[in-house]
This record gives sequence, C-alpha cells and structure tokens, in this order.
Amino acid sequence: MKLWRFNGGLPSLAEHKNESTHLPIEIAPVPNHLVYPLRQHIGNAATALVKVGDYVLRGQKIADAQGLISAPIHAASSGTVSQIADHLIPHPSGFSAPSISIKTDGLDKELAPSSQPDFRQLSAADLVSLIREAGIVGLGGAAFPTAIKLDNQSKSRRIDTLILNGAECEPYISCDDRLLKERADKVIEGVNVLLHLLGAKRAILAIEDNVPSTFKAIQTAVDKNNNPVINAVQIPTIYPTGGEKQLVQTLTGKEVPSGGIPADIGIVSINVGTVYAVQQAVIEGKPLTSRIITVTGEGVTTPRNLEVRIGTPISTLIDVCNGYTQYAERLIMGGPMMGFALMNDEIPVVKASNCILVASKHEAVTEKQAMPCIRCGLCASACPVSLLPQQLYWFSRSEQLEKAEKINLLDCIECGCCDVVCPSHIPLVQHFRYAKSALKVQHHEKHLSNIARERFEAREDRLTKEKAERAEKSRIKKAALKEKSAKETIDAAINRAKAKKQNPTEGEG
Amino acid sequence: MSFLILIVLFAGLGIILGYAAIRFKVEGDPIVDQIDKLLPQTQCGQCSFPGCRPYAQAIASGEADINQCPPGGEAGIAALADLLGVEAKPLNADNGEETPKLVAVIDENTCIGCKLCIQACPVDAILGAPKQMHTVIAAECTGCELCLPPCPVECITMEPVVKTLALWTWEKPENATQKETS
Amino acid sequence: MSEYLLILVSTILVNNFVLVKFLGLCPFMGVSNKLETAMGMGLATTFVLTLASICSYLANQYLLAPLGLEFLRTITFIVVIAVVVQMTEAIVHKTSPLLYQVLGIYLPLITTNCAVLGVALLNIQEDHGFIESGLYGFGAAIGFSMVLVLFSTIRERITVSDVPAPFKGNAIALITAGLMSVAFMGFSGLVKF
Amino acid sequence: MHFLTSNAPFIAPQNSVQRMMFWVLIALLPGVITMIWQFGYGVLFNIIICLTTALTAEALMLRLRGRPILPFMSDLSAVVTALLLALALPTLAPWWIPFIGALIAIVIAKHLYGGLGYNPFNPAMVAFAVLMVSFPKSMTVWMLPHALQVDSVTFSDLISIIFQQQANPELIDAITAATPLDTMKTQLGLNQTIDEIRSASLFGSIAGTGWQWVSIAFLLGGCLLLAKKIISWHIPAGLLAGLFVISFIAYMSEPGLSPSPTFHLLSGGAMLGAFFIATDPVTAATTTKGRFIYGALIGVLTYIIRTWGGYPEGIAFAVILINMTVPLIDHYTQPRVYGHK
Amino acid sequence: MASNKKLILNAGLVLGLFSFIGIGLVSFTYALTQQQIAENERLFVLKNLRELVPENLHDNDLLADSLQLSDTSIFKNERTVTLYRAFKGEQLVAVIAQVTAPDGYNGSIKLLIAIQENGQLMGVRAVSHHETPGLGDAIDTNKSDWVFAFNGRSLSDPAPAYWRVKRDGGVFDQFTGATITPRAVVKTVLKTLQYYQKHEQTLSQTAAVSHE
Amino acid sequence: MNNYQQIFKNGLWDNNQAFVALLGLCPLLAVSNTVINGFALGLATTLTLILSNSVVSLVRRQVGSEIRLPVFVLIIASIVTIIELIMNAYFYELYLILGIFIPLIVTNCSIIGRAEAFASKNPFAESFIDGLAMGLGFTSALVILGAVREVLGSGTLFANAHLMFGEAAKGMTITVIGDYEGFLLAILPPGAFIGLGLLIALKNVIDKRLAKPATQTVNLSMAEKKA
Ligand SMILES: Cc1cc2nc3c(=O)[nH]c(=O)nc-3n(C[C@H](O)[C@H](O)[C@H](O)COP(=O)(O)O)c2cc1C
Ligand SMILES: Cc1cc2nc3c(=O)[nH]c(=O)nc-3n(C[C@H](O)[C@H](O)[C@H](O)COP(=O)(O)O)c2cc1C
Ligand SMILES: Cc1cc2nc3c(=O)[nH]c(=O)nc-3n(C[C@H](O)[C@H](O)[C@H](O)COP(=O)(O)O)c2cc1C
Ligand SMILES: Cc1cc2nc3c(=O)[nH]c(=O)nc-3n(C[C@H](O)[C@H](O)[C@H](O)CO)c2cc1C
Ligand code: SF4
Ligand code: SF4
Ligand code: SF4
Ligand code: SF4
Ligand code: FES
Repeated sequence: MKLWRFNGGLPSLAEHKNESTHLPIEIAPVPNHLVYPLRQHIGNAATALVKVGDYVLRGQKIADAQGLISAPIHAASSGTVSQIADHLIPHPSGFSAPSISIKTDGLDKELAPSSQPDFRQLSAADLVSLIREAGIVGLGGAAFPTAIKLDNQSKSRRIDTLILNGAECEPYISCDDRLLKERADKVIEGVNVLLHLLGAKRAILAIEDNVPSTFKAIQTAVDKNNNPVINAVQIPTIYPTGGEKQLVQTLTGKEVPSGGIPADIGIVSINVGTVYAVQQAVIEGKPLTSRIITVTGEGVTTPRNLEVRIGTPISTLIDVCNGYTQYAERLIMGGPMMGFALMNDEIPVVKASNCILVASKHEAVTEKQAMPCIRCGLCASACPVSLLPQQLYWFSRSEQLEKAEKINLLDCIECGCCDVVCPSHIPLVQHFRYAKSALKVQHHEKHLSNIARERFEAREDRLTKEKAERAEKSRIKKAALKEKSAKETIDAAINRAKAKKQNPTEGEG
Repeated sequence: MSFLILIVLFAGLGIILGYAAIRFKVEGDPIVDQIDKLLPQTQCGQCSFPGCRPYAQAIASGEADINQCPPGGEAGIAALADLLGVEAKPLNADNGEETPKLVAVIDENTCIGCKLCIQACPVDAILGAPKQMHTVIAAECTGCELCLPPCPVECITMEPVVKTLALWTWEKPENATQKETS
Repeated sequence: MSEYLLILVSTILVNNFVLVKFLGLCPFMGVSNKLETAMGMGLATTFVLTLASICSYLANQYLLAPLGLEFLRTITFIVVIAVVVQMTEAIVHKTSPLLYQVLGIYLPLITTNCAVLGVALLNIQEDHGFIESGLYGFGAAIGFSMVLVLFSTIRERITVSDVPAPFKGNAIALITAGLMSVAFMGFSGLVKF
Repeated sequence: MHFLTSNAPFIAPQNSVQRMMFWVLIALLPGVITMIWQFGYGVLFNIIICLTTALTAEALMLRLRGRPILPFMSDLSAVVTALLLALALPTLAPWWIPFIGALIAIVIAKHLYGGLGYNPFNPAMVAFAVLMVSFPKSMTVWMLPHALQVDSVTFSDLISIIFQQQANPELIDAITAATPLDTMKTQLGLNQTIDEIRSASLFGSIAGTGWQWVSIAFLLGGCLLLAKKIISWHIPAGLLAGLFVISFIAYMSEPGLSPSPTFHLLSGGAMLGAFFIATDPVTAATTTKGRFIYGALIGVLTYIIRTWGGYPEGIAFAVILINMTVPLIDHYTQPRVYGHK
Repeated sequence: MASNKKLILNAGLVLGLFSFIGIGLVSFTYALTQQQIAENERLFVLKNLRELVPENLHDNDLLADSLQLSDTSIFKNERTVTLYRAFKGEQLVAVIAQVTAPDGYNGSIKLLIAIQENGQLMGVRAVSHHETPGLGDAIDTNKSDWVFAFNGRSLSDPAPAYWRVKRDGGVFDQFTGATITPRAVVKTVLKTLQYYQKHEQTLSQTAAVSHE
Repeated sequence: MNNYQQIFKNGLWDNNQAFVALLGLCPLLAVSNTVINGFALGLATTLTLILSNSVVSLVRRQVGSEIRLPVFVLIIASIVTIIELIMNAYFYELYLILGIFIPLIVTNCSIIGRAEAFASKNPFAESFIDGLAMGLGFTSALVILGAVREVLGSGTLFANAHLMFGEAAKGMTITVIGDYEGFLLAILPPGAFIGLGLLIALKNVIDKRLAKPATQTVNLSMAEKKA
C-alpha cells in the first residue's frame, strides 16, 4: 500500500516499550473503592442516576449522558455508592470535580450481559445507540463519545474509509500493542461491526513498523477473518504518526481540513482499544467498564499492562505491579510526550487513561533552564502540522494572542515535537497550551460582552421607546387639554372682539 | 507688488478649502464602534460615563483618556492604545481598580421583590415580578454592582465567578530570562 | 532613460531620504509601530510627495520665477502643500471611506513632514525638470515607505524582545535606525550624482 | 504518595544552544588554521583580542542586566561572534580595531536588544560594517598571502605593527596588499581587462592566491555543519546560487570586464559568509522558503555591492541589509499549515 | 446656504489676510536684506578667487570679467565652465576656471582652478563638495595641505601620463583610505589644463569675450 | 511649582521635544555634527518657536478649523523666511552650512506640534514661555548631541565657532583628542541615530534615579503619618 509522509515528526524518539510488553495483560483486582468523575469525556458531564447508599452491580449504569455530546458511566464492580461529591480528578489543573464513589464489596457481582442478536441484523441507528448506551468513548486520547463519531446517518457525509489506529507512537505506552497481540481476533470482529455500521468500503489497521510480531498476529487474524476489505499496514515509526491527522495523511495522503473532522473527507478513525470496546458491547453485551492500561517507568517494580476497572485508584495499579521503586519521582498519566503529571496516586483512572508512567529523575526532565529562542527553526521542521512554533511562542509569550491565533495556534495538536527538539529548551507546548486556554477564555469573555452589549442596547431601546410612549401619551393628554384651552382662547377672543366693538379704544395686550 | 498675485492665490486656496470643508463634510465616526468593541461592556459607569458606548464616544472625541475603565483593566488599555496608536498607561486610580470578575447574587430569603434592582440593571440580568423574589441570571450579569445601592434591604451580594474546568487556563511558563531588571 | 533609473536608485537606496538625508524622521519614528499603519503611511506619503513635487515645480516654474518671487518659495510651497493635503483628505474622506481608513488618518501628519518641503526645495536646488521632479518625489517616497515598512517589522520584532529597560521604546528604535543607516552605507558609491 | 508536577513533554531534549555553537567553532577550525598558515599570526592576534574583549563585554552586560552569568556565558554565542568578527578583520589591523569591533558587536548589536536571540542584525557583521565605515584606512591592511611573502616578517615586527603602529611604512608596504577583490575593483575602475588584472601574482590558479585555500577550508567546515544538521542547506545554497547566477550572467555577457563566478565564490568572504555568517540562526529568516530567498538576496546584493558599490567586499553589508527584511520575508513565506488550503 | 457662502468667503478672507501680513513682512525684510545678501554672495566668490590670484597681480574686477564656455570634447558633462579672468592692463595674467569634478566619492566636487597665462597652475580650491568628513575632505584647505601640491604644476610637469595618484602610477599623493576623491580631483585639474591649452587663444582676447 | 516653572520643566526635561516627543528629528540629527552648528540651528528654531507660538496664540480664535493648518504653516513659514533672510544677510557662512535645514524649520514637526498642541489652546504669555522652554530644550539637545558627535568623530569641540561669534572666537575650538583618526561613524548619519538613542537611554536612567528618591520620600511621609 502506498504511504505518504507528513511534515516533521520525531523518528528517533526513544521507545521504552519493551519494559512493559514482554508480560501478558493481567487483570487487576477489584479495588476497595471506585471513583467515577462525572465528566470523563469530551462534552457535557454525565448526571448521576444513583444516590448515596444505593447498591450497584458491575455493568450497571450509574450516570447517564446529558445532552448529545456526552456518555453514560457504568459501575465496574458491585458495591454501595458511598458518596457523590467532589473528588480529585486526573486533570492537569489538579481540580476536584463531582464524582461518584463506590465502596466495593469484593463480590464483583455482574449485571447479566444482555444477549445480543447478530449485529448484521441491526440497523446502523440501533448499533449507534447500543454503543452510546455502552458508554464508549475514544480510548485513544480525546475520549470523544464514539457513538457520535459513528453516527453519520444524520449527516450527508459518506464514509468510505475506516482507519483503525494501532500506531501507539508515544514512548513507553504498549497497551494497544498487547491488546492486538492477545486479542486480535476480537478487534477484527469489532472492525467488522464498524464496517457494517458505517458502510465503509475499506478498513485500514495501522501499526508502527517497530513491532513486527504484533503485525504478524494481526495479519493472522485478518487472514483468518477473510474479509478482503480489511487491511493491516505497517507504517514508519515516527512520532506522532498515531495522531489522527497524521495517520490520515500517512495512509491516504489527504488532509483533514483545519477545524474539521476526518468525516469531512470520508474517513472515520478509531483507536483499536475503542474497537475492542465496541466488540465487547455489541457482541458480548458488556458496557465499557474496564480498559487496558500500561503501567511502566523506572519507578515501578514490574512494568506491565493491566486490564483495569475504570475508576480504580492508581495506587491499586502500582500495588499490582509490585509497588514503587526507589526511583519513583513523578507520576504521569499518559505518555511522556502528551501526558500530564499527577499530584498523588489516589486519583482514579478514567476511560481516557492509557498509561501510568512512574518516571525516575532521568526519565522525566523537569528543570530545563530555558534560554532565549535563537530562531533556529528546528521546531518548525519538527512540527507535524507545519506550524511555526517559534512565532507562536513569541506571540504567546508576549500575550499577543490574536496574532498567535492568526498564525493558526489552534491547529497545534500539542504533540510536543517542537519542544523536544528546541535547543534553547523552551517549554513551547506549555506556552501553546497556555495561549490556547487563555484564548478560549478571551473568546468566552468577548461572547459575554457581546451579549451584554446587545442586552444593554436592547434595554436602552426599550427605555427610549417607553419614554417616547410616555411622552406620546402625555402629549395626547396635553393635546386634549390644549384643545380645550384653544377653544377657550378663541372664545375669549370672540368675547374680546365683541367687547371691542362696544368699546373701540381698548387695545389688545 | 507682484506678490499681491500670491496673496490673491492664497485667498483663493482658502476659499477652495472652505468650500471643500462644507462640500465634503462627513458625519458619523466608525472609530467609536471600534473603541466600543474593545470595552468590556460591563456598563458599570466607573469610567464616569453612563455606559461603555458613551465612554467610547468620549475617547473618540478626545474628551476622555484611555485609562478609565477598571473592568477592562491593563489588557483593555493596551488594546485601546494599540487601536489608537498611543502609549499605554496605567489605569487611572480615580476610576477604581481592576478586580476579579464578580456576579451578583440575591439572597432570595431577604428579597422583598421591590423591583428596584431590575430598574438599575443595565443589561436586564435580573428576573422577577413585583412582590416576588428576584434572581440574577448569572450568565448575563456583568458584575457592574449597579444593583447594589438601590436595594432597600441589602440582599444583593457580589460573589466571585467560580472558575470552571471549561474556563481553566494552563499556567504560563515563567521565562527565567524574562525577569525585569534594568 | 537610464538617468531616470539612476534618480530612482539614488533616492531609494543611496540617498535614502530617511536614513541618509535625514528627512521625514518624525513620522518614521512615530508611525512605525505596526506593519499595517506603516504601509498606510507609506502609501499616503508616496501620493502626497509625488503630488507635492509636481505642484511645487509648477508653482516655482510658472509663478515664482516669472514674478521674481523666489524668496517666497518656502511660504508658497508649504501653503500649496498644506492645501493639497487637506483637499485630498477631505475628498478621500467623503468619497471613499475605505481609502480613508487606509490613508486618511495619515494625511494631516504629512503636511508637517519635512520630507515634503524637502523634496520641493531639493528639486529646485538640483535643477530638476518636470519629469525629474516627479520622479524624484516618487523615488524619495518609495525609499521612505520602504524603510518605514522594514523598520516597522523590525520594531514589531523588538517589542517581543528582552530589551534592557532604559532602552525600551524610542532609544532602541533610534539605535535600530542607526544600524539600518549603517547598512545603507553599503549602497554608497552605487550612484554618483 | 505525593508527587511533583510539571508539564509535558517529559522527554529530555537532545540538543542545546551550547552544542550548536560548539560545532560551529569546530567547523571553523580548518578555516582558521588555513588563514593562519596563509596570513600569519596577525590572524591569531585578532582572534585573541576579539575573544577577550567579547567575553569580558558579555559578562559585563549580563551583570548589568541582572542575568545569570554562567548559563549565558556557557552558550558560547559570544565566542562564535568574536571568532567570526576576528576572521573578517584585516590581518594587520591595529589592536584597537578588533577591540572596538568586539565591543560594538556584543554591547550595541547584541545586548541592547536583549542578548542572545533578540538581535535583529548579525552582531559580527554590524561590527565589521561599523569599522569599515568608521576606519576605512585601518580596515585595508591585509598581509600578503603566504606564497607571495618576500621578506619574512618577524614576530616583533607584527607586534609593533599591531600594537605600536610605528612600524616603518616601507615594511608595511612590503608585506601588505589589497585583497584580490579590492584589487579587482580598483583595476577595473582603471579600465583594465580581467586578463590583465588576473595576470598579477595576487591572483592564484583559481581565484586569489592564498584566498582560494581559505575559502575551500571554510567550505569544508560548512559541509560539517550541514552534516551535523546545525544549519539547513537553504541559506548557503541560496546565497551561493544567487552569487553564482548573477556573476555567471555578467561573465557571459562581457567576459573581459566581469570576473568569473569562481572568482566571486572563492576569493572573498563568500564561503565564510554562506556557511557561517548568513546562517546565523538569530538573524536569518526562519521559514524554509524564506531562508532560500534570504540567502539568494544576500548573494545578489553582495554582487551588486562588489561590482557597483563603494566597497570591494559586499558580504557584510549585504547580510545586514537583508537582515532588515527578515521579518518581512518570514511574514510572507509562512508554510501552508496542515489542513489549510 | 447663505451661511455656507459666508463661511467659504470667510475662509478665503482669513487666509488672504494672513498671507497679506506674512508675505508683506517677508517682502519687507527681503527688501531690507537683499543688498547685503547679494554682497555676501559676491564677496564669497571673490574671497575664493582672491586667494588664488592675489589682488596685486591684476587690475580688473574679476567678477565682472567672467564668461561661460563649454567644450564637450573635454568636459563630458554638459555643464558650462565659468571662467574668471585676471588682466593687468590689457594683458591676461591668469584664468580661474570654476569646474566640476563629477566623480567624487559622494558626487560632484566644485573646484576653482587658477591657471597662469603660461599654463602653470596657481592653485586649486574645492569650493563645495560632499566628500566624507575625515576622509575625502582632505581636499579642503582647512583640513589638509593636499591641494597645494598642484601649485606650480603644468601640463609638462609632470607629463600627462603621470597626472595620476601614486597608487595608479602617477606622481600625486592619495590620502590613505580615500583614493577616489584625489583621483577625481587630479583628473579634473588635468582636463582643465588641457582645456586651457586648447582655448588659450580665445581667452586672452579681451574684446572677443568681454561681453558674453 | 507655579505654572511657568511647570512649563519650563516640561520643555526642558519632561516633554523635551527631542528626547521625549521625538519631534523635530530631522534638523536635530542632520545638523548636530558639531556643537556650533547645533547651537546655531537651535537658536533659529527657538526664535521661530517663540514667535510662532505667540502669534498662533494671539490669532487662535480667529481661525476656523478648515483653514487652521494652512494658516499655521503660513505664519511659521513667514517667520522662518524672515529669519532665513536675516541669517543670509548677517551670518552668511553659517547659513551655507546649515543649508536646506533653515527653510525646513518650517516643517520642523515640533513647531507645528507646539502650535497645535499648546499655543492654539493657551493664552499669549503661556504660549510665549512654552515656545521659549521648548526651544531651549531643543537647543540643548542639539548642543549635547553635537558635542558627543564632534568629540567622538573628530576629536574637537566648538570647531568653527568663529562663524557664529566672529573671528575672536577662533580660539574657542578645543582639541579634545589630538592626532585622532576619528570615529567617522559619529559624524556620519548612523552616528546621529545611535547617539540620540544612547542619550535617550541615559535620560531614562536619570529619570529612574530621580523617581526613586521621590517615592522614598513619599513612603517616609506616609510612615510619619502613621506614627
Ligand atoms: C471538541 C471536539 C468536537 C468534536 N466533534 C466531533 C464531531 O462532531 N463529529 C465527529 O465525528 N468527531 C468529533 N470529534 C472527534 C474528533 O474528530 C477526533 O476523532 C477526536 O478528537 C479524537 O482525536 P484525537 O485524540 O486525535 O484528538 C470532536 C472532537 C473534539 C475534541
Ligand atoms: C500527538 C498525538 C498522538 C497520538 N497518538 C496516538 C496513538 O499512538 N494511538 C492512538 O490510538 N491514538 C493516538 N492519538 C489519538 C488520535 O489522534 C485519535 O484521538 C484516536 O485515534 C481517535 O480514536 P478514538 O476516538 O477511538 O480514541 C494521538 C493523538 C495525538 C494528538
Ligand atoms: C563611510 C565612507 C566614506 C568614504 N568616503 C570617501 C571619500 O570621501 N573619498 C574617497 O575617496 N573615498 C571614500 N571612501 C572610500 C574608501 O575609503 C575606499 O576604500 C577608498 O576610496 C578606496 O581607496 P583605496 O584604493 O586606497 O583602497 C569612503 C569609504 C567609507 C566607508
Ligand atoms: C550556524 C551559526 C552561525 C552563526 N553566525 C554568527 C554570525 O555570523 N555572527 C555572529 O555574530 N554570531 C553568529 N552566531 C552566533 C550567535 O547566533 C550570535 O551570537 C547571535 O546572533 C547573538 O544573538 C552563529 C551561530 C550559529 C549556530
Ligand atoms: S506541539 Fe504544536 S507546534 Fe509543537 S510540533 Fe506539535 S503541533 Fe507543532
Ligand atoms: S527550536 Fe527553540 S530556539 Fe529554535 S526556533 Fe524553535 S523555539 Fe526557537
Ligand atoms: S468603566 Fe464600566 S461602563 Fe465604563 S467602559 Fe468600562 S465597563 Fe463600560
Ligand atoms: S445583576 Fe447587578 S451586578 Fe449584575 S449586571 Fe445587573 S446590575 Fe450589574
Ligand atoms: S522634523 Fe519632523 S519630519 Fe522632519
């Protein structure tokens, strides 16, 4: 298959995948309690369906989607709801947010999986609602509700290509790799579901070329499945080839329009983990309650992949991996390029968590002495979206956010390539994240001030109108009065005239 | 005496100019709109003008300085300076100081439904009918505090806007080389 | 033909009005903070300078010289220029709001730009004919606009720089102009006049 | 357990400013050695004076501006600036020439703008241009290249020329000569043909005696920089192509009156300029397309100044002139961003 | 409308009034100073001329006895040459030519060149130039004695081939760092000498040229 | 501080036309290569400023907006031409040196600037003083810049003083550095720009120094009040 090359990227990024790939996926035990932040996907937070004290089963829906872009949440084990309150969430802000906590009873009682009819009999709409009900969101990164992505019925777009993202381009992370190695058949089954749902002409499953054994496993599964429209491809190992836009470009040579989505060019791209979740939901009737997470880094004793119940506190995962080593320095959720550091390990994993990296001092640099930008342009040649990070940086640093926006700040995918190659060690991505979020706030304020202006002007209009009305009313009243007085004056004049006739010497005043 | 010709010429030019001034007279001033766009539309009157637009007009006509709007703060002044091509200057302390954004909250138990605050609110952000308790539509309240003085029972308080996750901003990396020294 | 070309090269590069001849410096320093405004100013100046060159040539040739009033040159030129500028402004303001947006606000500034009077007087001093006068004014204005635009882009870059406090603003801008002037010395010798 | 937080990416950077500058210094070595071989220890004096002055000035300015001295000094950028300036100066210049030059480069051209990374003009070239404009007399004393030296110059002669400025004029006349470019320009001005001019011993087999080897050494160093990816090829390629094309056209149209392209490329500072000076990342254009344009403009302008202007060598002025246009070039050569039309 | 008309007329009136006052005052001053200025200009030229041809050598009014000639075969730039002649009685003593060296470093250099009737140079002065201060301005007598090197030279001393700066193989010093200026001056002086040689006849005839 | 002192301080320091308002740059930079040139042009400019400010202030009520600019430039141009004629008559050599920059005083931006910004809004006395103060401020800038450039560029001070003060002043010329090769840059155009830039920076430093003690005393008095 012909492949294309996107701009820049980092071919030489250290890998560190082996630490965690040689062990099979282990199923992590049920923790003492599970915590579910109500917002663990893009869109509106879910609304709790349970009260404190309620008993719930594994697979039971405990929070429901609110609005279109949202996803329900299901309990991952049986137990009682212990509180519904703010809890630390895995988020770079370090904020707490409303969450449901469940005290597990260790019995792990499960809601009987609803037996499913053959998916080929189901309409696309049925499948979409099934996937939505299963609480499936993108497990590859953004946690965007998958049902919406798949629901192309309502839209006029035709999907012809389904891309299965198994690239896993970030260092350290290997959950998709293990998943593909061990459960390739099920993933391919999921692909069939999606193909049926979307009516796409072909499916491409992309894997980086540095894991040939996995490719072999998947190739075998594809062959076995014997569906000619499914294709497994090896793509060059260049970070961030797993980024949706870069993957689309690599595989099809097309570009996702800025501000658009792949569906605009007839493509849907889905992470292989998500596909597995779809298979679980559609074929086996299980909602999304667990996912595979890589626990790795020099800070854990036994790095490996775990199948983890969503909601499990990180500390439990570390215990499964035989605890911290003396080198544990930093706790990172996600990979070393895109992840974020957490303050403590009582934070639960959520649907989007694909990796827990317990980094040692030399694995995670922190104290970089930033030098001034020397305009070497290395960042620009590394940027996979062909931005000019140095210019973005000058504008962000000096708070000229509109200018940064003008040179396409919002197209930055925050991949971190520029940051890593910068000889001046400038925290570029952090500048961009700041600028993007500040810009968002600015836009919001602008929006508010526009509303305020409209309302103010509307009110002014109303007031003047009211005033005018009042004036009009009083004018009418006065006019009535005036009419009266006019009549009076006329009468008076007549009288006077009459009087004059009688007495001509009397002049008028 | 040939220079008399020049004088006549100049007088002629004067007449032409006088004519041009009248013939090409222009009304309206788009700059006011541009200035108004940069003001925060809090409509609080702290600038000593009755609302943002009057202040914009005052700036355009040179009657007011650009540093009189506390809600706009330094950023607002910088934007105005940029638009008008003048030097930015610090906020005029006489007009107040830049404060974090607030919203009005009516203590619904104390509110007597007098409607006075509704009349005061420049953006119609307060809802209520006579003799019923009133509420503030938080999303539309600009935090101008104009509703505070009229309330006879002092049931309105100003509270800081809660920082939501959606409006959370990443911290800006501090640049070691940016520290200001002279 | 080539002498006209030489006038252009000379006024634009070798004897650049701003950096070598020291004319029109106030707008050069004042209206160079932003690229767009610099471009507007450049455009407006080009227009006025060319026009002023021609008008003053005509005034001198057909009014002052025949009347023997050369000693009133300065007065005549400046009044004619002021009137021309003000007329232009009024007309543009009325007829093309768009053009006014681009040029209008700079026009009044130009009367008091010594490049305008300078170009008129230099034309006389150098004995330029009609076409030469026009070209001289045009070239001078292009030279002015060019360095103004370049200067504004550099200044935009400087505003995001870490300039030591006492040098912020005008001081570093002047030093930059100085270095630009050094660079322009590289053109010296290109044209002998 | 409690952990420290910080922000992604967490991967250690593989590059540093210091590393880049270090490689520039290494790449300059062949050129430096060839120059010393060809023009004697005067080169070394220039280097030493420039270096000490520049480093002292750098430290002083950092101190005045309240910046940490060590991390900034160790970026080696001042060393590169000093070295490049030293290599551009005439070999027998009196000591205050490199001294003043280094001061101008570091204090005015660099630190008044905020130091490393902020200067819009190439510091070394600003200093060179200022010296050229201010002290044209002292800026022309180039030693004869090695092969042409008749009297051997003793070390003490050198010292007296450079530091005391009281060496007898005859000695100076005997051991100095105008550069090939300079000679070419003067002689052309006297209506001599290229062949007549080139028959002089000052002009070697390819370009200028001695000078050609220096150029080739710089070319080699430049290749090292390319290989190490310290510089991208666009600027040198643009510059050399610009200079080559325009001199080739001129050469073809009037061969007797225009020096050959090889002469232009190899006899002056073209190689040093193309690989080490125009490539100064701080003052060059930053977009890929822009860099080629930037280089080409310098090449063309160099030719124009050399041929029609008042100075025999145009690189320095061309560089700072084009430095001025860099923000504009960058502005108009933004790459197409992914997903945009 | 009436008020508009008034406004327009008023504008004209005010501007007219001010120009009347302004121009009146200026003209008045002009009338007062005119003579002095003319005198200044005359003296300025005279001062330069006298420096070259001392008063005791001639008895005519140098300024009055000037003529304009042009010879494009020698001076390629079409400008005419102004010549001031010094007579003692009917005898031509010297000619002072005001010529322009077009190829100075920064443009033209205006020179006064005094030639004795026998073709020997009496002196050369640069009256106006744009040469670089500190470099090319050594042609100024204020700055250096360089121009005095021409005194007493003639077309035969040295031979025309050696009318060059030393660097070009001639006999005249250049100033260090600036060869362009001296080249230009030397070249123009040589041309003027040749010019004089060619027109000597015409020049010595008083009558033919007395009124030109 | 009374009003006039304020105006003076404003003209000489706080709003110095050359250092702060950055107006009148062309003559400032072009003619400041020696002290004497600078001084002469400074005086001519000051005279013009005083006269133009006074006249404009007197007639400000009579001039409508549509012809304000032409009238102002007419006034200024007349004044300048008169000054030019007088210089031509009585300081001929200086007149030659200052060249085109004398008629250009007309467009010296600081003159029309003061006419617009001050004289057209203020009574006669204030305008007169303002013209004087601004002119002196401008002259001092010219002289200081001239001194710096002259010393650096040619190693002398007060060269050509006789053009201004007559033959007796010939001895005023001071040779600061003998046998000086001359830092040509200083007298060439770039030197003017850079010199002015450095002087402005110097002024900024001084201003900061001046401001510091001031705030300290304020703090002290605050403390006293508290105590
Ligand atoms: C704010 C937001 C809105 C989105 N809207 C849609 C949408 O309307 N339809 C859709 O199919 N995908 C939508 N997506 C999903 C994106 O197309 C993309 O698949 C998703 O962001 C995952 O990509 P990533 O992890 O590379 O960021 C949206 C994503 C985001 C972040
Ligand atoms: C820089 C970057 C790198 C990414 N790398 C991967 C990856 O290696 N594998 C992956 O599945 N998704 C990766 N993603 C997320 C994908 O862009 C996209 O969100 C995902 O493939 C969409 O599938 P999902 O909705 O099923 O998560 C990356 C995103 C970015 C921005
Ligand atoms: C700023 C500057 C001004 C110069 N002015 C003059 C000048 O007035 N006259 C002149 O002959 N050369 C002038 N030069 C030219 C150089 O000194 C040039 O190198 C010299 O004329 C060539 O002389 P050479 O043949 O001795 O090297 C000037 C150079 C510079 C940099
Ligand atoms: C490839 C390369 C070329 C450089 N060239 C120059 C140069 O020409 N002149 C100079 O002053 N510094 C040069 N530097 C050093 C450094 O970039 C320079 O000091 C900065 O301009 C100072 O901000 C160079 C550095 C590199 C990496
Ligand atoms: S973080 Fe943004 S700017 Fe940097 S390389 Fe990635 S996409 Fe480009
Ligand atoms: S890599 Fe770093 S130093 Fe180089 S241009 Fe980009 S931000 Fe600047
Ligand atoms: S102070 Fe208040 S009313 Fe005035 S402009 Fe600012 S927000 Fe608007
Ligand atoms: S509710 Fe009160 S504070 Fe809010 S906008 Fe209305 S008046 Fe202002
Ligand atoms: S004095 Fe202001 S533009 Fe010349």
